Amino acid sequence: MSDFQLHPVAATAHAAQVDTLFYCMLALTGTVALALAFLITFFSIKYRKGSNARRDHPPTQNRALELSWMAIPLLLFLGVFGWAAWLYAQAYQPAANAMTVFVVAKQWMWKVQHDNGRREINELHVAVGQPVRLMLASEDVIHSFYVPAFRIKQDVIPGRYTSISFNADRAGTYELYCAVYCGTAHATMEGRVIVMPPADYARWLESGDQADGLSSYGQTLYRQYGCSGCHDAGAGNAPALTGLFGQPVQLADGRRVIADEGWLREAILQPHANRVAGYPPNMPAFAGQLQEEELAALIAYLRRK
Amino acid sequence: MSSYLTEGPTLRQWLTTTDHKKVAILYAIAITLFFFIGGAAAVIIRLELATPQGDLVPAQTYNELFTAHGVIMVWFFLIPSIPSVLGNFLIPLMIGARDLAFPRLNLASWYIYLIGGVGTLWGMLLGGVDTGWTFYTPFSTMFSNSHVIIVVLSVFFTGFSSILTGLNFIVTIHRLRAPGLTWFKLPLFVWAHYATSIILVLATPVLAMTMVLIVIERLFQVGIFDPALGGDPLLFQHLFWFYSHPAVYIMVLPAMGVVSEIIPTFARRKIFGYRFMAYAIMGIALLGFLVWGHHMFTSGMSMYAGMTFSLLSFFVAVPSAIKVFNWTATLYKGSITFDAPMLYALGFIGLFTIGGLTGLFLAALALDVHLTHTYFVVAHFHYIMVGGAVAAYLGGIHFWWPKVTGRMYPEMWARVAAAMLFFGFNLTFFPQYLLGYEGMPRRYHSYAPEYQLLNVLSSAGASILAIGYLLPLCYLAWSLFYGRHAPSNPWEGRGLEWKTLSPPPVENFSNPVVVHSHVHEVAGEGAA
Amino acid sequence: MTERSAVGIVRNVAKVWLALLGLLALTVGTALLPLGLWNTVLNTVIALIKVVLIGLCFMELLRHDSLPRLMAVVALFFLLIQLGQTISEHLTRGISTTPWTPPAQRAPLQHGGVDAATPSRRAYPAPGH
Amino acid sequence: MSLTTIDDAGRLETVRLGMWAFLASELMFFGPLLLGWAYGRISMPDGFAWASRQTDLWLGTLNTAILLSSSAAMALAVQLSALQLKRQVGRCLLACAALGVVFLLIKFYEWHREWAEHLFPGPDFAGPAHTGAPYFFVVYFSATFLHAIHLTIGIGVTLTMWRRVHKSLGPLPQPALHAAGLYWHFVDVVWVALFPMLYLVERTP
Repeated sequence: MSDFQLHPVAATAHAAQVDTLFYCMLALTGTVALALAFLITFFSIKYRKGSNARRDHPPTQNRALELSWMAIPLLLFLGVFGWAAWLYAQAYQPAANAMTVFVVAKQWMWKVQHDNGRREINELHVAVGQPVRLMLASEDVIHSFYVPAFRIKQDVIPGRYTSISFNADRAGTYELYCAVYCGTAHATMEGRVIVMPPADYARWLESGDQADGLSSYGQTLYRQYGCSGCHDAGAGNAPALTGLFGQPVQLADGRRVIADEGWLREAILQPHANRVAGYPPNMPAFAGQLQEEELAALIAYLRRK
Repeated sequence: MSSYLTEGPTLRQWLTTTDHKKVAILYAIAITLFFFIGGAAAVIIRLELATPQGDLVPAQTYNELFTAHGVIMVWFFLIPSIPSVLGNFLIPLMIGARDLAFPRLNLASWYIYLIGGVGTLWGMLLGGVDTGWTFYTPFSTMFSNSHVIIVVLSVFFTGFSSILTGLNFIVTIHRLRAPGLTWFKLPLFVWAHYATSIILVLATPVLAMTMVLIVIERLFQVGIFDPALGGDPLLFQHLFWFYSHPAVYIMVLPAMGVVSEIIPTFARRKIFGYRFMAYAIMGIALLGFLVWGHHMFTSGMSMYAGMTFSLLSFFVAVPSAIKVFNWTATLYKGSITFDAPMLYALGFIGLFTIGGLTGLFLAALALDVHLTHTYFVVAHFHYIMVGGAVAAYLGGIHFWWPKVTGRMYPEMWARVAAAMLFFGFNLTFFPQYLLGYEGMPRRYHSYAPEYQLLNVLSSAGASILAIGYLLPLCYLAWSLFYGRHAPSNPWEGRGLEWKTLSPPPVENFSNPVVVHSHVHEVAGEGAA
Repeated sequence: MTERSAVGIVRNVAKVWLALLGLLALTVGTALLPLGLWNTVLNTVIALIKVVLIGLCFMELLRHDSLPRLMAVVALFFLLIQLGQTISEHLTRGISTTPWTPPAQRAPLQHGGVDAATPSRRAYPAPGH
Repeated sequence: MSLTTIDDAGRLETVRLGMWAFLASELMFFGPLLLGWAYGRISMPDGFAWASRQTDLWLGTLNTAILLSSSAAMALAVQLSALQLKRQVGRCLLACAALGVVFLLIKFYEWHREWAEHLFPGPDFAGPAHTGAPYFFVVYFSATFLHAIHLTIGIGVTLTMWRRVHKSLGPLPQPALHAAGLYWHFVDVVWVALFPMLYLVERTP
């Protein structure tokens, strides 16, 4: 029974804001609950059978009273809704300088790929004060990336990216849980988020097995799978990819999309459904050919290109 | 005149009866059985969680246990509990009818329920299911190696029992009310069952089809929900919660109906704000259909949809608040006695209020992101379903026990049991709110050591709760043989059901019932 | 129901039947025109007309008891709720990856369909006993 | 079903209400398929259009016409029963059931052909695997199969009603006839919705 604490650590500014909301709601609902408990106890004692309280003209209806206890909670609820929705939108809004980290979940582990190619399993190292945006993908079932100390949680779904952002402001080691039931060893699909001072983090990033950077691994794949044959040839039968990331793209079916991770992933896997306007439909579909980690590498490369 | 209990006493006659009162008793026996099977699973779960290590049962077994607990408690106890037992018995009595509109259909519902239940138990005996009661895809369709198909088909099958019961209630309440018994003279219990029936009829088929789709995907390995072939796992969640959120109201609306009968009776005055109470019931049923997405805020669904669902969820809290305030106001200037049904009803208000208020935390988007999938959710829905629905069910069983059986239960024991349940329940589930806020995810077979203290408290509470549930089983059985004979109207109740004998005759009333004034001042010419 | 003659009944049913067959011909005919999404819109409208015809004329929804009408309308309403809320969630889903960007930068739809395979999914052992 | 307080006209309305509650439930039962289709139609339009073109337009149209005609026969049976025209009612019921059987036979033939053409989703699916075409056929086979089950039940019910009408000596069983009729028309309504969803997505590329 070690480390018992009633209030969980809050390691981000967002977590502190969530806590504020939580305690305000606790005060609000606590007041209501206590008032009701008091009234029920008070009435129970005062109007118990045989007491000599006055019972003339017991009311059976009071429209003003009823309308008021409809309207007052409703207004309070609207306030709470707005506050919570605003915070929620903030949490999903990545900062402009956020660092993207790819996280692949599978039964029953978390695989993390940093931008420079450093990989880890069940651990995620980040720097204090560095906004981080996680791109989450699953190789099998639905998982959920949950760090109680950051008050963030995002389900990880097979077949597409979901994302969540945070900015840790306290160094330390925080628990990472899988929060959606994912099979036999669900309870052991745990990890740690290690928040380090920037200098330590930089040292950590350079140490360990120095694999090639994620994007250079992506570049290798880019050549291996023959992407460069069309996309770099300048022959005009495939769109150029340099500087594409983050730019708007006009598609053949009339949609206009932003070339972000999610769309690039779809465009690699399902080129026909995502064909860029003005180009012939001759790119082969890579659905079923690429691993999630390879996709992450390719996208990291396209990001830089 | 002979009572329905003495008419046709052989087992064969019981199993082929079309008397709504006997069918209710058949249901009562079956759901009691399932309650204790589901409860046994809960006992092992709580024992396992007394220590952080997963040392009592293997992880796979643990997963099968919480699935069994969820499936059995939701579909084979909570959903049928109040409607099929109390509703079946009381709706015709309360509206002055001879029986339900389709009595043979009513018996058929019981058999369908039973076949579904036996199928589920069979699946559990073959080795169980490890998907959780939510059957999330693609885990349930492509990855689980357990007996998903048989359990899913059993749930599908049982759904038709719900649909037919709901259909029967709707037609009965529309068509078989006694002359003079207009809608706004109906007891709130009947209103609650009317609203519940609409949900049963309209939501259950969606679950049924979703279960069929799981079977198709699992059997043929084709993608409907699995992204490998173009499916969408979130589509499953939408469909599942389209049923399973209204299902919460299937459990709790009838409970509200029961409490709305008990409180005025023991406060000896009319319910405060009858019309608002009736509107609130219908409002909850309607809004309950629109908010299912609040189970999916972190699922990766659209942020705009999340905000819509969150806003609507706050709206559904308003009619619930009206009900709690009106019950409290009914106590004002009453003349209150504290017999066991009243203790259960007051306990219901307290626990339902806590469950409802914590629901607001989960409806608030940013808080839900932290709290969902944790023990906070587990505590929240147990406060609504066990603290609320089960407490009301037990309160209703005690309240109408004299009418159903013709015997009085032992009052002192009943009060002890009610108190034990209240304290045991709070000790079990309140610590789980704290666990959830500290971040302990649900469905964990083992957990971090810092969560142990609260888990031990919870398990200790569960042991009190278990005794609290076994106690009524014993003394109610005892009272069947040794209890004092009950008069027609032991509680000075004002509903039509108290105007006939205890237990009622086969025909319910000896003379046709005519209602002249407000339902609580019935001048019906029932038997006496 | 008012008393009617057998001939009158046959004539009425025949009229409705011919109308239904005519609508069937219309929907098949328009389906052969390349209208893209408008095919689906037209088909849906024609199907709705057919359903209303069957409901009113064959299923006697115009009888004096109003409860069946209410039932039909309530069921349709909740069916539309289910369809509408789910589909609108699906259509707005892609936007959520970059919420609150200024309108000028926001694409109308960033969503590229979810139909992708996760290649290695069966390479990992499923939980066994 | 003994109802002491309800006269015959009341019985008819009670049964109609019960049947409509059941049909409301049935309508919601088909909801998830409708939703699944709408999802696919929106997110995988090309695959859906391609897959829809593989269905047999003419057999589908023929079947729709057959089912609409059977519905007309059923409507005749129900409405003529008010005039106690026992023989005519019996014939209409028989015609209705017969048309239902023809529909099923054609449907079986279609399934057989689609199976032979490897359109059943699975490893040897004959179309483009990652475009939504297999998804379409999941919806197609599920929906048509469930509809066929409903139709089979409907045929059974109609034949039972025919026997009752054929053998009855007193007045015709109005409530039961109305209930059977409502069920049949509902099965028809489902097909009226399924036909454009499955056969007419985009016939021309």
